Amino acid sequence: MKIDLDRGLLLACAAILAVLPFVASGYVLFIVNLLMVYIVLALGLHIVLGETGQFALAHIAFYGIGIYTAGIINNAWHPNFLVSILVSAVVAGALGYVLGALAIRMRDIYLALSTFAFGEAMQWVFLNWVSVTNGSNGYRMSPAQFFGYELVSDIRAYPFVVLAAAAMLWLTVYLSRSQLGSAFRAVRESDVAAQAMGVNVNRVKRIAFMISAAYAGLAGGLFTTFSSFIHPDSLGFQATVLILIMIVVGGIGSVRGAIAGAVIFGLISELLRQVLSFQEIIYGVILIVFMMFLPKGLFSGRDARQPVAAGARRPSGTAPEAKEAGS
Amino acid sequence: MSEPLLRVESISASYGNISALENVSLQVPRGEIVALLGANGAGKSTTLNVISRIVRPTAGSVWFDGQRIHELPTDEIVRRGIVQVPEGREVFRDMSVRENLEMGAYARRDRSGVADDFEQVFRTFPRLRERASQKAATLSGGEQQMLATGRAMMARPRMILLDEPSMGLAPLIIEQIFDTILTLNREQGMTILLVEQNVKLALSVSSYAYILENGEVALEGKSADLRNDEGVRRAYLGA
Amino acid sequence: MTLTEVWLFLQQGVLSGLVTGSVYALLAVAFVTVFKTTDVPNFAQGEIFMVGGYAALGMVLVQQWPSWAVIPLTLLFVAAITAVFQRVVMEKVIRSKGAGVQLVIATLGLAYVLKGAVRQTGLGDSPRSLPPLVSTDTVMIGDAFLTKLDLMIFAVAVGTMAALFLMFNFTRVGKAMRAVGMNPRAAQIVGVSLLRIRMAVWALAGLISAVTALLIAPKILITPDIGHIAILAFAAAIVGGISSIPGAVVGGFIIGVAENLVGLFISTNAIVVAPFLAIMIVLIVRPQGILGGKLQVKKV
Amino acid sequence: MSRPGKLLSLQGLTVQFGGLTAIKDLSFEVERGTVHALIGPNGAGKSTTFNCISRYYDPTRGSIRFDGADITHRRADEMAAMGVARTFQNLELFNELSVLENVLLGTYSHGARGLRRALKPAVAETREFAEHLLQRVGLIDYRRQPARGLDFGRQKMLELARAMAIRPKLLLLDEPAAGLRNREIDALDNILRELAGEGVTILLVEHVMQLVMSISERITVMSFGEKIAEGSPQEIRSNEKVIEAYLGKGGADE
Amino acid sequence: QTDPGITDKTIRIGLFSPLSGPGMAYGFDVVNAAKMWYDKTNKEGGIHGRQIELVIEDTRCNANDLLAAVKKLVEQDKVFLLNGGSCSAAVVAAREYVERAKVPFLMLNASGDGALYPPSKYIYGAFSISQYALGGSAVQFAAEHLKAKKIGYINHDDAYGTWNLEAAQTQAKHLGDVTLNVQSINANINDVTAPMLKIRAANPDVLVLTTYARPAALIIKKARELGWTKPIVLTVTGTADLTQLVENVGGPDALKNFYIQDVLAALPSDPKLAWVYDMYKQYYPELAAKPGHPQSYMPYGLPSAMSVVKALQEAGPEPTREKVLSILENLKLETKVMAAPVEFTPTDHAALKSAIYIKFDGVNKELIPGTFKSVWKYVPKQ
Ligand SMILES: Nc1ncnc2c1ncn2[C@@H]1O[C@H](COP(=O)(O)OP(=O)(O)OP(=O)(O)O)[C@@H](O)[C@H]1O
Ligand SMILES: Nc1ncnc2c1ncn2[C@@H]1O[C@H](COP(=O)(O)OP(=O)(O)OP(=O)(O)O)[C@@H](O)[C@H]1O
Ligand SMILES: [Mg+2]
Ligand SMILES: [Mg+2]
Repeated sequence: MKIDLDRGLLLACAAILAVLPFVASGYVLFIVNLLMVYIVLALGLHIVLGETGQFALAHIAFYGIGIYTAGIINNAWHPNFLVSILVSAVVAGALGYVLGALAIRMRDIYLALSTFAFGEAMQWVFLNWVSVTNGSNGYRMSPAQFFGYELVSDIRAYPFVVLAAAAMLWLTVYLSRSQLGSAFRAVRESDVAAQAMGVNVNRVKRIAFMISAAYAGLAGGLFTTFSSFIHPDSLGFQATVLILIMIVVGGIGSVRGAIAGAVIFGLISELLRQVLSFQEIIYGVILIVFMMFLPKGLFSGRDARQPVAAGARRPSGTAPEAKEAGS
Repeated sequence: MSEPLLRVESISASYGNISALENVSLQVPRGEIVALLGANGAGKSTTLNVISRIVRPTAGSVWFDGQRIHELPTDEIVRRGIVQVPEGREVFRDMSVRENLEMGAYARRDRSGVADDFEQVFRTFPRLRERASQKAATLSGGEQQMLATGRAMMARPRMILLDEPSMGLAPLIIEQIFDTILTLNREQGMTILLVEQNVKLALSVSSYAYILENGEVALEGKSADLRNDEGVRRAYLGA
Repeated sequence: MTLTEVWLFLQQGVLSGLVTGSVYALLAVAFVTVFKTTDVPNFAQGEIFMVGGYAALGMVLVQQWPSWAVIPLTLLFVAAITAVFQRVVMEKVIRSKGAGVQLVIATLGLAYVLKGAVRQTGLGDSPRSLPPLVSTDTVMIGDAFLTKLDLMIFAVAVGTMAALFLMFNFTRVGKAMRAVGMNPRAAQIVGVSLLRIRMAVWALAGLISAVTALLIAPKILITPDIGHIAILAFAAAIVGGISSIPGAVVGGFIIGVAENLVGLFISTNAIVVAPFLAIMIVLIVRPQGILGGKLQVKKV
Repeated sequence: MSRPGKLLSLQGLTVQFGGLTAIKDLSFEVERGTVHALIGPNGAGKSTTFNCISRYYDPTRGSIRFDGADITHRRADEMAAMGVARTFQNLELFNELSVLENVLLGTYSHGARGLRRALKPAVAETREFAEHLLQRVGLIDYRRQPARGLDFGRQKMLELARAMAIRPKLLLLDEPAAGLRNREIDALDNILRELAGEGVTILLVEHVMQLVMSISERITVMSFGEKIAEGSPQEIRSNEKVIEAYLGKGGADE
Repeated sequence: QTDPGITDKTIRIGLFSPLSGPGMAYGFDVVNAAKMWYDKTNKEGGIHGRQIELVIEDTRCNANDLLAAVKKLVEQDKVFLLNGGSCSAAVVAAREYVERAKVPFLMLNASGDGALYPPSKYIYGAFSISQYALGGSAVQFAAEHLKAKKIGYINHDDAYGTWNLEAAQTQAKHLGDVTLNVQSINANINDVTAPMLKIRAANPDVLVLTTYARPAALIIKKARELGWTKPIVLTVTGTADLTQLVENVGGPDALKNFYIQDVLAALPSDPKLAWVYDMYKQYYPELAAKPGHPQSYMPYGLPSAMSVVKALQEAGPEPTREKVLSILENLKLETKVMAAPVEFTPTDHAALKSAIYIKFDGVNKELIPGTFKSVWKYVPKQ
């Protein structure tokens, strides 16, 4: 029945997305476009954190790299947008591979904090590499085109953004079903055992970093198809946290969760703009309540493969553990 | 017969929806060694974990020294005098062997006897003395098992719950451990609930035994009788 | 640049760096204390510190209470917040099988709540200071100027480090804290109360944060967003070796000094990246951090 | 079908951790298709030896030859493809993954390497193969459960199945019987015999003498990192040094 | 056919600014100020019989959110024109979109240089002051009034910093014999030893600070610690709350030789401006009671609202966006709030070019006679 549930959900989403452009205002489409970008970002983080269990917090850095790459290409040659987003994916992926190569020596908290540091450093680069990014003035990007069809508005970009997101969703599911996917999960669960199975742990980690970064880069490319301006301020840790929250609240390790989380928190952060000065408190409370009562997320345990939180498996977690007694 | 030190009354426990125990009752008289036997997955470890309240029972009650203890937090139960030697060697990985043993005496009120108990542990497990300043994480499997048992001894409890103490130990050490168990029991009148895969050995040291089968008490009786019981022989003692 | 100038820059840069480093160190110590014991990287550390500052401010400014009352009350208040948060929120997250990342997000939630709450008071619009606990008259060391307050901050940082180091390694409760961090289940089995220890640790972190706030608010000034300073505390903690108290302090010093030297001899624009460069260099050269102990062959 | 000859040979193996010497100048050989036991007191260095053969530890000195090749400097993850499988003394399962996927991962090293294959999903026959193995170790009913949910004994059996899935030439078993009851030990005994019959060479570390003595053709005894005896079960049982260092009086009869 | 947002009874206007989060201090009461002016206009019968309808959005001082807000206002709420923005960098994000949608956009108190230059037909702003004007004016003051030849200049490494520095350098070049020694710092800096040491080493005659309040206070304090006695000029970016500034720098001693820039017509305490604060009290009694209100940037909200109202009135009974835009092109308006009148030209859409300066010793404020004008002019890059 689980399959049917998925089918149902997918069809429902497809239907909604199909009719939306005819009924909704450009503003709504802009939000939906953003949600699609969030989805791709979340899927990317899902691969490195949810599947491979590597607590990497530099996701938005690669997103930024993707945006600037695509933007620069658009401004310079104004090519078919497929070109620019693929290039951004490749560039980001390459850098992700490098970061992975440096990061594989670290685990858990070290990995988290050092990738976090990398993210902060990248934001600084965006701010200060003025000749390329126009620094803190923000970078203007001429709209993308598709075989001469100019994507000058949200509604024009909409179909392409949605299709791209759908493609990435398919790719994610495909990956997690592949041998590589199993290798990812093996590394997540026990790198010691993974090696015994013949998994080259370091290579798999590097690949996970690379793919995840490529996703983020591609998301950045997508962003440029409907948005013509980027400012480094929106590429900070806050953004990474948002994506992290998305996949955790969705249910870490679950593709469904990543998507649900992306949609829900994408919307929440947009809707919260209406409640003005209380929004930080509300946002915080939402997070806390979710973690208290649904820590494993909306889709925990519904996936065929049981997900695990990064770092959840303690070094001494050998004995079977049950309902932790607590008064 | 006088009130037993530990009385477990028809407890049940489950992990999520998997039921692990179905109204299990057992008694451990003061100063006795009682064995808890059964196949893999029968629920032995779960029983011990319910007694020290690491697993919350879904039904039933646990009485220690005439008081209900199944609502108390684990640390309080330890303070009352029940210490467990867990399955799978839960040592403090980044602490030295000595620090691990010190932690064993954590809940203890009398600081005086601690020094002697160090001696006793090291006498039982000379290997630990050699490794005293090594990090527990890098000990061999057996050494970790010794450490876990030694740590429990450091608490000078009124009752020890042993979960497969001989697991992964060399035959020689197994003998030593069981000698220790017997001396603890005889000299300090320590009450012991013993989960042990080596049924023969278990029955030889214990005075009474319970046999669990998928979550329920299938059979119980004087160890001596069980040793000679045909069914038990066939089922648990193998050829 | 003349040699005398370089020499002067070095003196002032290093000394001021050590003081600012002490600020990072104090927060890092609080962070490490919690991390060692509960395995939780507390991303609300900065905001807890921030709230300490505003709590004191509220009492001084709005309530007009005398400082002899404000100081203990602030410590109490912050410690209470952190302890209650651990007891009510974190324990619940753990009981519903949340781990690692979930706990991190809970702390992020706390961070947002605290920030939002402070903004509601209306005290948050412009940066604030507190009456300094020690006079801010300047004293000369070599050719470098520092204030009495600076020296105090440095002293407190080193003192706190020493105290905590002794606690963790030589006291019963300190060892219990480490034990809980390594293996909660085993800790329970030897009779440690996870609840009490975890609460104690968070309260302790709260205390340190509050002390820090009272001490350094006059030096660095507080805003509702001052929490970002925790980033530098994290940096300090990593550089020093994430679960080492002395490491945290050494790390703090390194970051503080690095900031100034980069600012003086490279560019003031680059000050912000100095910590992150430090992190990356250290982690590549010495993944376990400077005082992270020697790497051991993983026993399998 | 087991061709005679050495499958594995250790030459002057020495392992040190900082000051401590875990293995000192250890040499022994394992014949193809035999069940060879490695026993000795706790901390003698048995698991460390395993860790060297499966390349988790790098020996300080000495060399390891497997199937004619010098593997002293191979990577741990290359060993599966070469035909070396192992289990772990302290359970290294993929805890949150289903029992079935645990075993499926055993087949990871089969067939060609490289990207093309990496992107292929697991095929039906591997699935059947895996389920067949679960059948053999009696875990088939648990295949959908997460490994974490199994009791200790079954987790051990799962590790065995996972190792078998590698289709190894050499199977390194680190205390497979620990935590098993007589009944299950007998079952294990049979499985190992079958495997040996299929030509799999088994190197066994075990403290349960009943198992060791019944299935191993040859036994190497270590103590404090050194080889103190080697021979047939009978010889070992009656070897004074071994009794005094390891078996003890009681241990001999079993 | 008429433009969106216009009915016989109403004109709908989109009002937006940071109303939450870190940027709140820049926007919250500024929006209130604009709001009260619109309310006042409505009370007085509205514009050619039309009542002004406001739709208010929060921008969080963040580019993406501002864009979302603007798109919502234009496409969902169908406003006639846009009046908003307090965070310059974020405002720029709306530029392309506003031009595409052809909606008149008057900024609130954002300096908005990035959106003003190159001039866009649809965008007007700098009602408080643009960074270009601010930087230039400060240098003018340092040179003209304080007779500085060598000026130490500490700005931020962000957009604002880049802009005011560009103007400052232009001004220096214009003055001829004036040189700048520049140190750029991050807004989150904790230890200002490095920049301050370098300034001291360069030994300028005057120190100009274009930083925000916190770094400014840190620098002034450090300056004193390092025995700096020469004049310090603090631009309007850092003068949000002067009483607070005094506390933050550890008392008046640090302000012995200290000047602040302001863009209001006079000191806030001055009777000339009393009407603004009275009006605020009258419209928001309960807010006015709270600590920290009105926020010090509050008055900056008025000029843009005034301009909107004026432009709409002149656009006549049948206003269209085009008409309004053509009127804005040459709008002149004495606001009685700011240091100088609002003055737009077809080639420059920034309202204010000059600032006043006040000597501040921590207690008393003494107005320096005259206003000081920035000469920076936009030259199209090719
Ligand atoms: N953490 C857990 N989650 C889910 N099920 C569990 C967990 N721990 C134990 N179980 C189940 O509870 C039942 C009893 O387990 P328990 O460990 O008590 O058995 P046991 O008698 O100790 O077995 P063994 O002798 O192998 O240790 C088993 O069926 C096991 O699968
Ligand atoms: N990674 C390591 N670091 C330091 N010491 C280690 C490490 N691994 C093993 N040792 C030491 O080497 C010795 C041999 O350990 P090993 O695990 O090989 O013993 P073993 O023969 O397997 O014992 P057991 O039968 O109890 O498992 C032990 O004393 C252990 O303390
Ligand atoms: Mg058990
Ligand atoms: Mg071993």
